[in-house]
Amino acid sequence: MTTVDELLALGDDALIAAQRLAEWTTRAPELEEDVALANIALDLLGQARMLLSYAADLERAGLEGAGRDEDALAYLRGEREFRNAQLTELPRGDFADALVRMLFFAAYQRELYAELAAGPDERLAAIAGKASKEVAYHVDHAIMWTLRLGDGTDESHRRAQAAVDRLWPYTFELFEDRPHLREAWLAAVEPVLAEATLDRPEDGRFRPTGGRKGVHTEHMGYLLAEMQSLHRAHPGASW
Amino acid sequence: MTTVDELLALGDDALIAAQRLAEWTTRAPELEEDVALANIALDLLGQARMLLSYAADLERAGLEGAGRDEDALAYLRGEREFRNAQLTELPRGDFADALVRMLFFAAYQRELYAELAAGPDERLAAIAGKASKEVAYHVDHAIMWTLRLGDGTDESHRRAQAAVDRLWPYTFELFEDRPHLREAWLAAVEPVLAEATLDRPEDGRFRPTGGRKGVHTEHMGYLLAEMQSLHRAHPGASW
Amino acid sequence: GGADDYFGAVIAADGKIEPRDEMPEAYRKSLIRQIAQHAHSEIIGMQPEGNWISRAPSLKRKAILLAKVQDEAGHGLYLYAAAETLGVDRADLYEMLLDGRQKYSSIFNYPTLTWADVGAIGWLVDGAAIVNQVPLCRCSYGPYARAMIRVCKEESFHQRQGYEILHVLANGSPEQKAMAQDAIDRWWYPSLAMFGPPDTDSTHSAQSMAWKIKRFSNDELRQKFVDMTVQQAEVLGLSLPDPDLRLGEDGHWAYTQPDYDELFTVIKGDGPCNRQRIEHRRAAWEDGAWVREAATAYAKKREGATV
Amino acid sequence: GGADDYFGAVIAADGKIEPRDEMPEAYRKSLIRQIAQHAHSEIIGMQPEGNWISRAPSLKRKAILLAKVQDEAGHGLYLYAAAETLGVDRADLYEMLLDGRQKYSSIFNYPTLTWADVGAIGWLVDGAAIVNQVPLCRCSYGPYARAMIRVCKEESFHQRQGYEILHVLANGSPEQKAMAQDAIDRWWYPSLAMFGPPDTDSTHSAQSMAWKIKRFSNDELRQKFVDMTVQQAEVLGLSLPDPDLRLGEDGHWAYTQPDYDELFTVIKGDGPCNRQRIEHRRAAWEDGAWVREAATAYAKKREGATV
Repeated sequence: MTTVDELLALGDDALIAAQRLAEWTTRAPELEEDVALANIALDLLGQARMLLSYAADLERAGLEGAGRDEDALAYLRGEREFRNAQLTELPRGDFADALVRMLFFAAYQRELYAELAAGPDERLAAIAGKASKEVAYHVDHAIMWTLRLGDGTDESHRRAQAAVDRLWPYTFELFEDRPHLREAWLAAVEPVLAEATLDRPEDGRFRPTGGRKGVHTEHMGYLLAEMQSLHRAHPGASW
Repeated sequence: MTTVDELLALGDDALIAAQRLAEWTTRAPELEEDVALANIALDLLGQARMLLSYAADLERAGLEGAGRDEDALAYLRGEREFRNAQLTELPRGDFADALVRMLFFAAYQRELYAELAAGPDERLAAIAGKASKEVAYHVDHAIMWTLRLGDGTDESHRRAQAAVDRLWPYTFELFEDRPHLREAWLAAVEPVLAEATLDRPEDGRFRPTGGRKGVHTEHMGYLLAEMQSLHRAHPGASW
Repeated sequence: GGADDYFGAVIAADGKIEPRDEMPEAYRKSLIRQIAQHAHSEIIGMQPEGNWISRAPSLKRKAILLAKVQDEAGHGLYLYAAAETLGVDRADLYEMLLDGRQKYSSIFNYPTLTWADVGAIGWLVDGAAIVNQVPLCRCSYGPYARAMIRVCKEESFHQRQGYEILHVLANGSPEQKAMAQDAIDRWWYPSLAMFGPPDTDSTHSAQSMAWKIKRFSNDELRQKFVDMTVQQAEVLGLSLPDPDLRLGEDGHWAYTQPDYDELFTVIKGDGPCNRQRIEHRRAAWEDGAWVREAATAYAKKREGATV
Repeated sequence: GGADDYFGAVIAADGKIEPRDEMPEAYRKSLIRQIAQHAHSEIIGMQPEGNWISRAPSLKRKAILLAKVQDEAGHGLYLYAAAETLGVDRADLYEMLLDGRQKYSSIFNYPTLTWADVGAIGWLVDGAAIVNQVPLCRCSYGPYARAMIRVCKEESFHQRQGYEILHVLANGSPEQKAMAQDAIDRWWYPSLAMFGPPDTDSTHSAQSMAWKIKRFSNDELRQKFVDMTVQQAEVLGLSLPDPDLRLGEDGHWAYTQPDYDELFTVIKGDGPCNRQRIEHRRAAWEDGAWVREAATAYAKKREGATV
C-alpha cells in the first residue's frame, strides 16, 4: 500500500518544482517561453494538488477527527517535514539551469509515472496516468531547448554544460527509492546530451541526499518562507 | 507629545535599514567591510529596538490589558502597517547602492537625531543622543566610500553615479514630516558628491512616497516574508 | 483614389478592413499605435499580479493566478500578431516599449501591496478593460476585432475570479475584509482613469470614432463602468471611496472624476512603478539575449544540415 | 647552526618564537598552513550562521547573531594578520582557499536547516573549537598564541549564547524542543569529527607536538569535549545521539567514534555544502573586485596629490 510519506515525496517534488518554475513568469527570454513555462508549472502544480490531497485523505483515514488538507500540507509544514528531492529546490539559476533541470526531472517523472500508472494503487494510478501525458510534453520541451542551447552558440553551450555539470550530482537522489528506473532514465537522457554536443558528467562521489528525510539545502528555507508567508500571516483564514 | 506612529516611522526606518544592510554579511568586497557593515547594521538594529520598545510602551499606556512588545511590532505587523520610508526597503543592489544609500540615510538621520536629542521628549532625546554618536560614524564611513567609488576607476564612477541617480528620488520622502531638515542635509551631501566627482541629480517630478502611510514598494513584502517567517511559524513561542 | 473609396465604403458599411486591403496611412499608423499599446499593456500587466504567484495563499488560488498571468502573455501574443499584419515587427515594437516611444496602460504603474490587490485588479482593472474592449470586438480592422473577441472572453473569466477573491475576503476575518476594502480604496480612481481624459480633453477620439476603431467616448465608457461597479460593490458589502456617488434621475451614477494631474504624472513616466516595470522587462529581454541567439544559431545549423 | 640552536632553546624553555626570529622552514610552513586554515575556517564559518540573520526569531537574537558573525570576521582578520607575520600575503592565502589548495574546517560543509542549528553550532561547534584552541593560547609562536587568547575569549561567549538558544528551545513548545533535539542529532558526530582522525591515523601530530604548536592529541581533546558536553546535555534535558555513551571507571565517558569515512568524503570536497561555501566566497570576492580596484585607484590619486 502507498504510504503518506511516499505520497508526500511525490507531491512535494511536483509542488517545489512548480514553485521554482513559476518564478520564471515575466522573466522568460521570449513571450512564447513565458507561456510554455507557466503551462508546465501549472501541470506540476496540478499534480501536486492531486498527490497532496491523496496524502491528506490517507493521513485523515488514520486519525481521529479532522486532519489536514492540501493547503495545510503545503503551507503549514516546516522545512524538515518536506520530502522533495533537493534537485527541485535549487535556486532558479539561468535559463540553461531551468531547462536542463526540466530535462532531468521530467525524464525521471516519465519513468516514475509510467510505473505508477500500471501499479496496484488505483487512485495513484489514475493520477499518474493523467500526469504522464503532461510529462511527455515537458520532456519534449526540455529536449528541444537542450539541443538548441547545447548546439547553439559557444556561450549557450558553455552555460548548458555548466548546468549539466552542476545538476547531474542531484539526480542520484531521484532514484534512491526506485533504483531500477535509472537505466531507462539514462537511456533517455544520454542520447539527448550527446546530440546536444554536451558531455555526460562522470558519476562522482558528490551525490547530495536527504530530501526524502527532510534534509534540504539552505535554499529551501527561503523558498518556503516566501511561499508560506501570506498563508501563515492569517492563521485559520479561508481564501 | 510624540505619537506611536512617529516612533514607528523612526523605528521602522532603522529596522528595515538594518535588515537590508545585514544582507551584506559574508558578501562584502573585503573582510574589513564585512566587519564595518555588520557594525553599522548592529547600530541601526539597536536604535530600532529602543524606538520600537518606546512605541510599544506608549501604545500599551493607551490600552487596557496587555499590548505589544518590540518583537510583536517587528514580526507581527503586516506590510501596510510598516511606516518606514521606501529608501530603506529598496533591494540590496551593488556596493555603490549600499554606500550611497548609507550616505543619504545617515546624513538624514544625523540631522534628525540632533533635533530630537534637543527636543522635549526626554526618552526620545536620550535615544537620539546615543544614536547621534553612532550615526556620525556611519556618515564618515559612507563619505569615505563615496569618494573612493566616485573618484576611483571609470567603472566605480559609473556605478556610483547610477546609484546616486537611482536613489536620489527616494530622499524626498525622508523630509516630508520635517522639511526644514533638508537644507542641512543638502549642505552635507552636495559637497561630498562634488568632491567625489559625481553629479548631483536634478530634483525631478519622480518623488516616491507613501511609506509613512504604509504604502511601500513591491520589494517590501519579500523582505518581511523572510524576516518574519520563523517567528510567524511558531505563534506565541519565546526565543 | 479607388483605394480610399473602397476603404471608405467598407467603413461606411460597417465591414472589416483586412491586412491586404489598402488603407489610409494614418489609419494604419493609428491602429499600430493602439494595438501595440494594448499588447504592451498585457505584457507589462503580468508584473503586478505576477508579484503574488509565489505567495498565493492557497494552491487553488496559486493555480488560478498563474493561469491568469499566462493568459495575459497569450493575449500579448495575439495582439502582437495582429499588429504584425499591419507590417511591423514584434521586436521593433518591443524596442519602442523599452525605450519609451510606445506606451502601455498606466494602471500597471501602481504596486500590488497585498493579496487583495490581485482581487481588485481582477474586478476593477479587468472590469474596466472589458468595458473598453467589448466595443473593439466590432472594430473596423479585422485581425484586431478577432483578437479582441478571444481576449474579452478570457478577461471576463478573469474578472469573475477577481470578484470571487474579494468576495471571500469580504466574508472572511476582519483583517481580510480590511485588506479588501483597502485594495478597493487604492485601485478605484486609477481604474476610472483607465478610460482616459474626459471627452473635452481627448486628442485621438474623433478620428478613431470616424474610422470605427473606437465606438464610444471615454466618458460614455467610464459611466458604463461606474454603473456596473456600484451594484457589484453593494453585493460585496464593500464601499467605493467616493462620498459623492449617487444615483441620478437618468438611472446613471454620478461620480467624482479621478485626479487627472496624477494620471498625467504617471503617463509621463513618474508613477510609483514606471521605472521598475520597464527595468524588469528590459532585464528579462537582455538576460534572454543569449537564449534567443542560441535558438537562431541552432535553427541555421539545421537548415544547413537539411540542404 | 646558531639559529636552530636558538629556536631549539626557546622551544625547550617554553618561550615564544617571534616573527623576526629565525626558525626552521618546516616550522614556518606548518604554522602558515595551520593559521591560514584556522583563518579560512572563521571566514567560511560565517556562512552557515549568517544564513539565519535575516530570519532570527526575535530582535534580540538577531542582534546577538549578527554580532557573533561579525566577531568571526574579526577573528579571520587577526588570524590572517598572524599568518602575515610569517611572510605570506592575505590575498595569496585567499586565493589558495578559493582554488582548494588550502582547507577550512569541514564542519562548515553541513547546512543549517533550522534556527536550532544556530544554537547547536554555538554550543557544540564553538565548544569543540574552544577545546581545540585553548591549548593554542600557549602555542610556541607568539603572534598566533596572542591571537588565540583573544579568539578564545570571544568563542566562549559565543558558546554560552548557543547553549542559551538551545536552553530556551528545550523549555519551549514541543515543536521547539523537537527542533533542538533534531539539531543536536545532526551536529553531534560532525562536532566530534572536528578533532580530526584518531591518534593512530593522524599525520601532522607528532611534529606539531615536538614544536609545541600542538599540546594534546586528537583523542585527548575529543575525550575532554565529550566529558564536558555530556554533562551540559543533561542540564538541557536533551540527549546526545549515541546509545553507547557511558561513564567509565576512569571518570571519562566512553563514546562512539564518528564515521571517519564520511569525514574524509567531506574533507575531500564532497560534503553537502563544500561547493556552495566556496562558490559563495568566490562570488563575494569577484563581485567586490571593482570596489577594491576603486579603493586602490583613489589611494594612488591621493598620493599623487600630496606629493
